[in-house]
Amino acid sequence: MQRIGVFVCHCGSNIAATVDVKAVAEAAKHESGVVFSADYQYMCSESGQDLIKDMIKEHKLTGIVVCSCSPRMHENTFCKAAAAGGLNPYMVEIANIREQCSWIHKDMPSATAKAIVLVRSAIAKVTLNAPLTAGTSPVTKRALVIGGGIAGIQTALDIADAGFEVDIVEKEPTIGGKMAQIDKTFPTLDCAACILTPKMVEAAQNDKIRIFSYSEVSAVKGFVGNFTVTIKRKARYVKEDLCTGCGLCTEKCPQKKVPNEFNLGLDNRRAIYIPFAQAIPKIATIDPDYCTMLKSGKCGVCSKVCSAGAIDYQAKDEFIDVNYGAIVAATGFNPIKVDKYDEFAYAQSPDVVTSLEYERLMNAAGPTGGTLLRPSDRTHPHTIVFVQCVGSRESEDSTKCGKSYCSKICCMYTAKHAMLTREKYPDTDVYVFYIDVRTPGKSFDEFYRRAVEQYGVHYIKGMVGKVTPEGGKLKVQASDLIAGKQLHIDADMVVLAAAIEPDKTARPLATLLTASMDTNDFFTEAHPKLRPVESPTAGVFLSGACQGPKDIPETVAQAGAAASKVIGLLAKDHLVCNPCVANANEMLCSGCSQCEKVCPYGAITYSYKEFRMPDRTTKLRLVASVNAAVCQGCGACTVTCPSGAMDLKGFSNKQIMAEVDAICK
Amino acid sequence: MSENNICREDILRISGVDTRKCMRCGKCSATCPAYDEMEYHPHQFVNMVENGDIEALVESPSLFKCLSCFACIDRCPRQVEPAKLVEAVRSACIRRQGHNHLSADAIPAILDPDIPQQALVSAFRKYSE
Amino acid sequence: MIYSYFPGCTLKNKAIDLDIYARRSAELLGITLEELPEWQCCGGVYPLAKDKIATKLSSVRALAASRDAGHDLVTLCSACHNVLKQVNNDMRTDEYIRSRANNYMAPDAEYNGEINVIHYLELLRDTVGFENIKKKVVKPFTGRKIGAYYGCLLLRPGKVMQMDDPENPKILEDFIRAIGGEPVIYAQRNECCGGYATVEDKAYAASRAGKVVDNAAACGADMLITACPLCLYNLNKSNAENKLPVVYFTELLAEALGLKEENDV
Amino acid sequence: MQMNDNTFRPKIVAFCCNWCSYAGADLAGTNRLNYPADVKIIRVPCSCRVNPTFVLRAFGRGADGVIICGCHPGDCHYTSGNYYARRRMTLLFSMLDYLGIERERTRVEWVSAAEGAKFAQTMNSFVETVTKLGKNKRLEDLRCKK
Repeated sequence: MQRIGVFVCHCGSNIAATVDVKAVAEAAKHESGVVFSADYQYMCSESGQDLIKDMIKEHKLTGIVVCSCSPRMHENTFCKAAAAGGLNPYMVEIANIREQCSWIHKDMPSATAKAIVLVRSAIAKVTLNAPLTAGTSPVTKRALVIGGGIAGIQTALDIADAGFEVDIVEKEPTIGGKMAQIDKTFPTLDCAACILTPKMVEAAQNDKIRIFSYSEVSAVKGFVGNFTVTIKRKARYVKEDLCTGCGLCTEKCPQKKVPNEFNLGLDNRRAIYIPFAQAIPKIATIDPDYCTMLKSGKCGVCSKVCSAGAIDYQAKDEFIDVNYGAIVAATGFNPIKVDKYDEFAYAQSPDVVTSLEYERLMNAAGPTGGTLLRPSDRTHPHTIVFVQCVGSRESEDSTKCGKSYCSKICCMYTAKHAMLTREKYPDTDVYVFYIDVRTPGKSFDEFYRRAVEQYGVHYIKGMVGKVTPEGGKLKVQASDLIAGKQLHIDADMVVLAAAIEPDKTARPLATLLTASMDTNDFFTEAHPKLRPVESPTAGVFLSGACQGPKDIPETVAQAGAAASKVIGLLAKDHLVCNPCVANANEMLCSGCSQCEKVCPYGAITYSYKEFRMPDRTTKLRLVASVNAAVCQGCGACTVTCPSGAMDLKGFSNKQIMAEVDAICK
Repeated sequence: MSENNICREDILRISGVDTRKCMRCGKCSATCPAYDEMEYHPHQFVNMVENGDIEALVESPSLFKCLSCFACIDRCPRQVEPAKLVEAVRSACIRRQGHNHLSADAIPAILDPDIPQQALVSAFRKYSE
Repeated sequence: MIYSYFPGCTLKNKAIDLDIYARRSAELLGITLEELPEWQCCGGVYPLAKDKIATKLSSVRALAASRDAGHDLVTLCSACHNVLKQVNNDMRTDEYIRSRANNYMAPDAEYNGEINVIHYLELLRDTVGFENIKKKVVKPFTGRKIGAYYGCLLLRPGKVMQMDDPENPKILEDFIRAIGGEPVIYAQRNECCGGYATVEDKAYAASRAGKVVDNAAACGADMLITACPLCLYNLNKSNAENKLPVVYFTELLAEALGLKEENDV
Repeated sequence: MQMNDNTFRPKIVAFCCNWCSYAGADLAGTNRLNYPADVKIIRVPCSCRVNPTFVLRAFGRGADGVIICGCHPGDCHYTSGNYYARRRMTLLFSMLDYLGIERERTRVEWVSAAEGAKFAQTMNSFVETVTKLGKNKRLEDLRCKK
């Protein structure tokens, strides 16, 4: 006979304000098997946990039910307390009377009635719990970082620094990401390349780090500690081990009209190219969409000029399988396409640019060599209008499918652009149209005020409504809400602060990783406050803007945090497995092998076993057995099994039936 | 509807607009082609209706300057649809006895030989009840 | 292909060109337009107030008649198109308006937005195809720089009209290319011409239309096309020295197809 | 504790996947999004853990509606469990329909961990539908009656 103890938490007033906790504890007393029931202010506090330990001993409890917050919050806490009290930690059930009761109901009688039902159901379940012992599985001591921007690079460096091997998979021919395209960084105005490229070199030279550039993750199998990842190494038509990065091919290639994505199409590159001077690895790549040799078999110039013999037109995509213990997603962001916002005439005039394009126009390595020139006629612009919040902060039902969130970085980089423009070209009038200026961050607001007070940038509260290219000018029609006027400005350039969104590769990657995403395709963290760099999927971690809009310092901080979580995982030799796994009752198993087919992990195998029959003969029968180290406990097999031989520990058929019965009583 | 009590709720009901969705960016007024003709501008319509300041709007000639070109409706980042508020206040105004803005008697004076029928029909729909 | 056709008040009168050339061209392109019997004026403007049902009824009648005839409904005038398409959308999506309108009408069969409202331009693009029109052109407008003037009603509200991207449309530009001309893109092409305000305040409307004409001229257009009689009127009024001729797109279509005769107009 | 008025309140059993909709329900709670107290949630590791017999048992014991919530297609924590659930429940529901349990009393919904609002909305609409249908008597196990 089970001896159950029930503990009802007040959670301050979080539960006690809407649920009559005393009544719940009283009702629990009358359930069969319950020998102790009490309410307490904070069960998760040290004294609350002590209460559990003491009562287990005092009442010789065989199982406990804690009525508190969600098990996703404190199940672990209470299991540990139970274990410290000498009970098997799996003899604990949680009745979720906070998130799923007190917080959603306003009326005390009905909330209390529901809480009682939830407690009854938990008691019914715990009565059928069996002590479980968790097995262990070994940890592969290598980590994978997906994405080679500043987030991925920093995470990889920190993991390598702790002595673990780490691979970076980057889809572009070089690592560096968005930061490599940025000119200066706020609020210190130091040169982005000057602080990024040493890190890129460090990553390349670190013997613990392997960089798979121009590669993608194409399949992920396994689970925490034991992932097997298939990496697709896209054919770059240049042998990585032979190319010296001399760049001669990129000068001789006759195909000159390829939009240069590194400069966002503001200039052209060749069909064989190295994205930028400090690229890592510094290896040429042939763009198969433009190479005439690959398309029509005529040309071969690059092969002729390459003294290293590195060109290989026959190259094919390669797939390699690598084992990892942990995976970090660092897929970053992109500015949205602004073609739905053509009231700003982006498609109509080359002088309307996005902020990232403006960044390239200001950069010494950019298409204009660092001189700010209008893309249309390469003249110096005298009036520049910056438009904030293009595609950010829109309502869910907005006609332009904009983003409902604030993109966070635009206010600061616009202040930076405005300031740098005024500093370099004091004869330029700079207008910034804003809805709010959002500058939370160290030295951020001071930076913005400097733009206004020291550099004389015109900040105008209002929005631009229409941009009309006419006679070489951009006629900007905007509202000045403070002056109560509609303004008409003849501008030479308009710069749009486009909203940022997660990279398009993030969604399919999340599916491969079975990591969850929010409705905006940002990765979801395990807990928004307390576990911000972990995905709810064990062994998958998050770094940088793939989790939400972030500036560089925040990205680097999160990258380090993700690395420390990975290190904590890889430092273990073994991981405790989830003991809630499937097991087959061999006496019932008919050997039909249905379960083997539905198991997503290949955890079920079939073998012949000898059974003693009632007539004292022995018989060889095919029966299923579950590899507990591989089973993840989804339960697909339990439902598939036609003879009811398969069951799931911790979520057994009987337990769930008991919960159903208790609820429907 | 009696003379003096057009209230905020009437306007919200007639227009179907939720003024609380407005984030006060002013894009409606920035994009409005009738801005210079108006005493109260689209973003002020939203704010004044929100604050229940209806009477000033009802008295304002701005009501008859809106061209119903849907620019503010399409470009509002928050789907507030200010033009619907203008129309609601205008309707509430001309529905009051004797408040038609355009009467048939006035037509011969403004007629010119090229004016399309469509213009007259539209103006009557907008300016009178 | 047979379609019901709603010409609207102005096309029977001041904008007879818009109508005649459209019918003539449609015939050549294998489209039969059957004018709805006893159609009533659409009202010119879509009633934005939620509680206005009566002013939508003439549109609902036209839609129901088209449904009874078994055809989708083609319109030509931008204003009629805007009103009919928005009312049709109400009848599809707004339970309140649908039940109220059906109660007023008490027709044999309720109307629930069964048919589609199609603009003549959509017909050219989606049914005939601009490529096919190109093949039938006998007098191309080679070298002519033509500015497409959309105005507001053809494109907005974009959520309902769904004819083209309201900020960056291309249906009229594609049309211009199909008849051999060179489209001129200018920013004011989707801004208001001044609309019905001209009835009350000529100067106000003229200043609006003036901005459109100036912008188009500055961008190099030597002619403007439109689908709306009121736009045509306003643009012409503000354009006294007639620096930019403004014509209906159907006139150019007919001319390109060789259907315009000397004694027309 | 009984409610004072005698208006019909349905008994709703919700099976929620631990990885998505259970977390979605928690999020609904965190955001204080209301839904009726008639919904009682049973946590399962995956929607594919829900055996059709659990649903039958619930109806047998007097439940008025059963809803199963899993991860969105393609997002299953165990890769494919939600597809199994979808197929099994499609079959089961048509059988229940045949037995006279109205289709509206059963539902499979996809609610992610980020969709607290969707969870609350789903539960509100489900409870409303089931309340309209009234008490379910068709499968009740009379032996369980007092």
